[in-house]
Amino acid sequence: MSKKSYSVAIRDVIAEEMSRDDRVFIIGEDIAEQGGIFGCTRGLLEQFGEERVRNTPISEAAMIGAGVGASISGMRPIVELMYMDFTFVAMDQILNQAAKIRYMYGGKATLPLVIRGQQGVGRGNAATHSQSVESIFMHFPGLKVVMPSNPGEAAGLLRTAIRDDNPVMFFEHKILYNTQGEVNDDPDFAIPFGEANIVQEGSDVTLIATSQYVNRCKAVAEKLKQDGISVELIDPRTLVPFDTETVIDSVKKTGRAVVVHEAHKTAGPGAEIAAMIMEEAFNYLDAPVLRLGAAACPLPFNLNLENAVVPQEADIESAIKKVLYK
Amino acid sequence: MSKKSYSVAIRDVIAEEMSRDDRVFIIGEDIAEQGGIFGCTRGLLEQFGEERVRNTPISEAAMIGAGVGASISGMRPIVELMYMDFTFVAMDQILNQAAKIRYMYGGKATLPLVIRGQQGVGRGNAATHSQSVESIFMHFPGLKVVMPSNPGEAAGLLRTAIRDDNPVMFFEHKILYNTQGEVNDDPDFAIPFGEANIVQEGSDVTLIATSQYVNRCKAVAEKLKQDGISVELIDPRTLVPFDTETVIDSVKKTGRAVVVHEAHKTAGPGAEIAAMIMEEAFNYLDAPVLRLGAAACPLPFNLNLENAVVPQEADIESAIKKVLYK
Amino acid sequence: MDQEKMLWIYRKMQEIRKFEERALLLFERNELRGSVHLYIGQEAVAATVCSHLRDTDYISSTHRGHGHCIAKGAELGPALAEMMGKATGYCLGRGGSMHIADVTKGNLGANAIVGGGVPIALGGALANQMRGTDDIAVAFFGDGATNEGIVHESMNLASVWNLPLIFVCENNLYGISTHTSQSTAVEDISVRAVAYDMPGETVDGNDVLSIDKAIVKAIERARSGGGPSLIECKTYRWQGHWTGDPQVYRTREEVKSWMEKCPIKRFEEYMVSKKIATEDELKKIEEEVIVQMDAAEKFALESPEPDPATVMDNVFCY
Amino acid sequence: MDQEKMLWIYRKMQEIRKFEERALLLFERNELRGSVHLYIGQEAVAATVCSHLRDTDYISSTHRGHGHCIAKGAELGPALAEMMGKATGYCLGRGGSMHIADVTKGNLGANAIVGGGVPIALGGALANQMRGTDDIAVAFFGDGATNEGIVHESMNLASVWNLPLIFVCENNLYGISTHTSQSTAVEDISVRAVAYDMPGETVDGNDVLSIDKAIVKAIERARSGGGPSLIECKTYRWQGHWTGDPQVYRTREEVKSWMEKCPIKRFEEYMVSKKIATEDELKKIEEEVIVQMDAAEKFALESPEPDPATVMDNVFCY
Ligand SMILES: Cc1ncc(C[n+]2csc(CCOP(=O)(O)OP(=O)(O)O)c2C)c(N)n1
Ligand SMILES: Cc1ncc(C[n+]2csc(CCOP(=O)(O)OP(=O)(O)O)c2C)c(N)n1
Ligand SMILES: [Mg+2]
Ligand SMILES: [Mg+2]
Repeated sequence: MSKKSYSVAIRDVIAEEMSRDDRVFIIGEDIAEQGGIFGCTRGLLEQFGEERVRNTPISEAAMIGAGVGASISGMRPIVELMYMDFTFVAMDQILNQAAKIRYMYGGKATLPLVIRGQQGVGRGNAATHSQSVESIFMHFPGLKVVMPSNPGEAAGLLRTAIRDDNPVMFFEHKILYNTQGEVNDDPDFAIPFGEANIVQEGSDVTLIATSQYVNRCKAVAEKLKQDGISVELIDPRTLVPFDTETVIDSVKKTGRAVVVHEAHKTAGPGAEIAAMIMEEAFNYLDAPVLRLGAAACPLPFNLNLENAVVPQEADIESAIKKVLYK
Repeated sequence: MSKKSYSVAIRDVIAEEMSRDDRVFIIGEDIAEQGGIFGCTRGLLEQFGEERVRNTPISEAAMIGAGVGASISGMRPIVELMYMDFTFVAMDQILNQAAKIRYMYGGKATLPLVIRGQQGVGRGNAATHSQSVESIFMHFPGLKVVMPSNPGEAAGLLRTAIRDDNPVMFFEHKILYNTQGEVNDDPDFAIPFGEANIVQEGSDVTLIATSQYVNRCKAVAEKLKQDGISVELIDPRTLVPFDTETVIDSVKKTGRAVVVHEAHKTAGPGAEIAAMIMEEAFNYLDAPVLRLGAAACPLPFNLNLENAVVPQEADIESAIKKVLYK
Repeated sequence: MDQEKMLWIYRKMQEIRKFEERALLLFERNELRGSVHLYIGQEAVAATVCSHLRDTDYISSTHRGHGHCIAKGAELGPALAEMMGKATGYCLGRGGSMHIADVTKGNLGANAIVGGGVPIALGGALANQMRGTDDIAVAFFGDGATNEGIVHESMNLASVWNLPLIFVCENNLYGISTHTSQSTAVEDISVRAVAYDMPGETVDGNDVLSIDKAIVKAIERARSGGGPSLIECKTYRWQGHWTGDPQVYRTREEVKSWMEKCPIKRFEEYMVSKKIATEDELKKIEEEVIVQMDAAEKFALESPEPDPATVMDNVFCY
Repeated sequence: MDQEKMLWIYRKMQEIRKFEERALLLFERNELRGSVHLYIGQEAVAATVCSHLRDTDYISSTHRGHGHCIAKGAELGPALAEMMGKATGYCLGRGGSMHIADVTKGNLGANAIVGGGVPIALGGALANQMRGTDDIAVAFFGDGATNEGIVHESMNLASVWNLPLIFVCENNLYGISTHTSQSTAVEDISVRAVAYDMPGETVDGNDVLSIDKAIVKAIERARSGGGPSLIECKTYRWQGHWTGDPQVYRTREEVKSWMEKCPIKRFEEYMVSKKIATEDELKKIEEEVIVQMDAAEKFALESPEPDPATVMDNVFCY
């Protein structure tokens, strides 16, 4: 185990996988000399050269398209998007090409492609640079969707992503990059997709959170312990595939659930999770599953406004109390 | 009242609104001489000339961007997309520009823009030309989302869309174009957004359906009547704004609900509707709200396979029986 | 060009022509459904370009992709079966006409999104460049596609990375009903090559020899590390945009005048006049192709539909 | 150019320079947050171009948009307040530096999406064309933006529709850390105009007079129904891409050499040498601007934060 930041954990796995398999390479904006705007490719140029660490023009659609093409031609590309908000300018290549090709081709192609980058609030980037966009990729079939919440899992999940023969959307969070954590040094350490992490066991309520909200929910759970409320905190880690079993088992035990994420609440991941819980565990529910997500409002620049839009610890706490009728 | 097809109803409203307000104009691919691939602009070129009925290059992103720019500059553009699947090549202009500008500009702009076109299965167009993509636009705030299910409502809702000062995503369905229906001739006939239509009253179960599924559900409801099951069929008509009240009132009465749409089930509109019903009417529910939508699979070309992916009448029937524990 | 290559090109053109004519018939007989975009009239482009390609060279294609598919080595039976949604089709009936692919033969796929296939060929070229072989890639696209941003991004990127990629634009004068003069700021699309510092050339797309000259040059350049090129082939589609197009946008005379420029007939006449083949020899090839096409049709018609129980297969691969 | 216009341009350049310097200071003092992209070094472009525009002419701008905003008529106080997220800002604190707009003055907005603003100016040009006035629009964008497909689509569409639109590319040699030679297939971006059959010209973007000559020509063309033009202004940003950029990609010498080509100093020298203004007169303008800037800073600092209770306002307008 080594203590590393989230960004270094990501960088190291990219480097290890590039060393291990020379079909793996990375393209992105400002990833070479600059090492990526968030430092996730720092040093890779020196280690692997500009053939395999490729700065690109500002052409996200062509970048993803190049990744798709190289991938079905036998390579294993990683495409870094500087902000996952920029998936919007490359959406067709992601949803119509990357996601569908294997199926449309009757399974006669593999498409190992990782599209990774950061998203979310916390740096005052306002409406077009602060979004959490994972819902789109959860909705349209054919993409795996990963949301690591700490350095160790970022490493383990990214390794799985790079070794997967399917396209993977890998959502980092900008405010997690500097967080520190233990990372397994085993060069084959990989966390399988579709296995939720029970961050903390509990008996009163199931709290399901993704990305930075896993950490924020930990704090809430800690606080509620003092009020005698026992929270079971689950991080699904991957939204596709989704570990239904772990969540349902937990809800069957607690009878209550709250889902928290940063994506907009309306038709967000929480809608799917809540509806699914109702379908699978209706008779166990003592209260409606509640959802917390960003309000139906573009993310404002002003920090106080931003905080008013995305869920805060107090909101999580009161949602939990609400399902406990406290 | 006149009997018209869905496509003629749409065409006529465009013509009427263009006559009424010379800021209204339309751009799109093959909308001039050709009158649109689905005939929704037939005759408009002759009536209004090529200044206001503008054929475009195959440049959807620039088309939408032009619409956004013209709109905040005082015009009232309609952009026809040949297939709503092509929103994917123009996604940034829709989600980052059209949807957010009024908010980001502190309310100091209006953005009257209708983006309309058809979507859905039924013509063997396969994975990239058969999708139902409304979920994306329901999730990201700032767009109104309209899904007319018959000629009369297409007319009334389109008029509201054109007169609205906000961007509206107007989703027609390819297999509805030839369906006939009564259309109100009043040149000011408009159906307000956010008012669901109770297509048929009933007492045993609330069935919520959109677009072509409204018609398919009518048939199912008819059939179930013979089994003594009374279905209340609700067409929300607009997903944003959503008429929560009508739906919740119905569920409070029936205690059961099924949601049916053509979009993928996972994280689709039904997820939001089901989760919302649970939040607002938990204590009234006698069964979990069930959702029917396309399976988590790209839409296959083969017709039998396509039918295996999207909900069929038999699926709707059995979902209804399931929530009735029959 | 040697005789063998010429005969290969001729045969491929005949295969494409007969395939498309048969597809049209089947469509009219309701054996085929969906959007079917026929390549009749443009055969010289696919056949000539692909005559220089190896299985390890990649192509990406378009909604009007049957010609490219056949020229790149597809068998007629499974190709037709795919268009009929049969289990024996190239994509097991999942893709249909607009999404046929045959990756083992280097065909990275038709593409129903205008311009959508272009960066995919770019990715193929990138893979070949990185593997250090002299294999290349070709992106086929239409005149209409040149106004999609993705095509521009791909041309710039191919040039900046000096990729072994050839952009082959088939300018058939229309994108559906829209004449290029209504959609495209320049008359010769090859002019756009200047914007990417690559060679650009416009050739008669109905003339095998003109196409050949241009493609040979571009391929040499690409295989030797010289980077990308743009070739514009001026041609014409004889049929409507798709089967069922009312064609309000053009006159019968215009269509007729282009039918008189039939690329197959023209090449036939050239070969006979140059004594590369006799009329009889060419007739024989045509007849062989018809036999082949009959077998393909039989194969496709008799093939089973896919089993709905398998519908969820291959969403992900393992 | 007459004296009055020159003095206007000079004053605007000073306003922009002082505004940006103050913004940097405030950022360093933590009064400002978010992504702040400074325009220092490029002032001649915005000031000269906008000196020819009316309130009814539209512009669209970029992430590096303060200069365009001020040149198009924004007041310094509300502009700075917006960057501080204050309730008195142009966008009530919702937009911030990257999304400032002032539609009443014809500024259709900064745009945080590279290339994203270009079709919006096109829409403005379209509105003006359809209304039959001789009002026009200008799309500002960077060298990096020219590789986004949307810019290409917009240029083609503007040409096909013969819109009164001027594409002003500020080529400051870098898109973040990436030198144009690494990202852009051509050295002179103006060459790309050929692909859209419009005039293209490259000018010294640090020289008011060169820019002026080119923009006057383009504006005349646009106002008289002649259609779009592309002007590339070669210039340089003195600061990092954003406040806090480590600038590993360029040398101090390079930066210094460009600072020696300061557009303001150059114009100053020109005006003094041509006796258009004395040094003292120009010094006086600079001092007036400083006073104005002090007031703007005070206004912004003292302005209230927006009320969180209003956060949901204006998602839709009624
Ligand atoms: C992104 C996108 N926009 C529009 C369409 C609809 N469409 C299909 S083919 C076509 C015309 C394409 O013209 P061109 O590229 O010249 O090819 P051609 O059909 O002439 O072979 C259009 C507009 C599409 N499939 N994808
Ligand atoms: C679509 C998109 N891709 C990437 C970015 C990140 N980004 C912001 S500014 C910038 C560089 C832009 O370069 P250029 O157009 O030359 O403008 P400059 O910053 O030099 O003024 C990049 C890559 C973005 N904002 N939007
Ligand atoms: Mg064409
Ligand atoms: Mg730049």
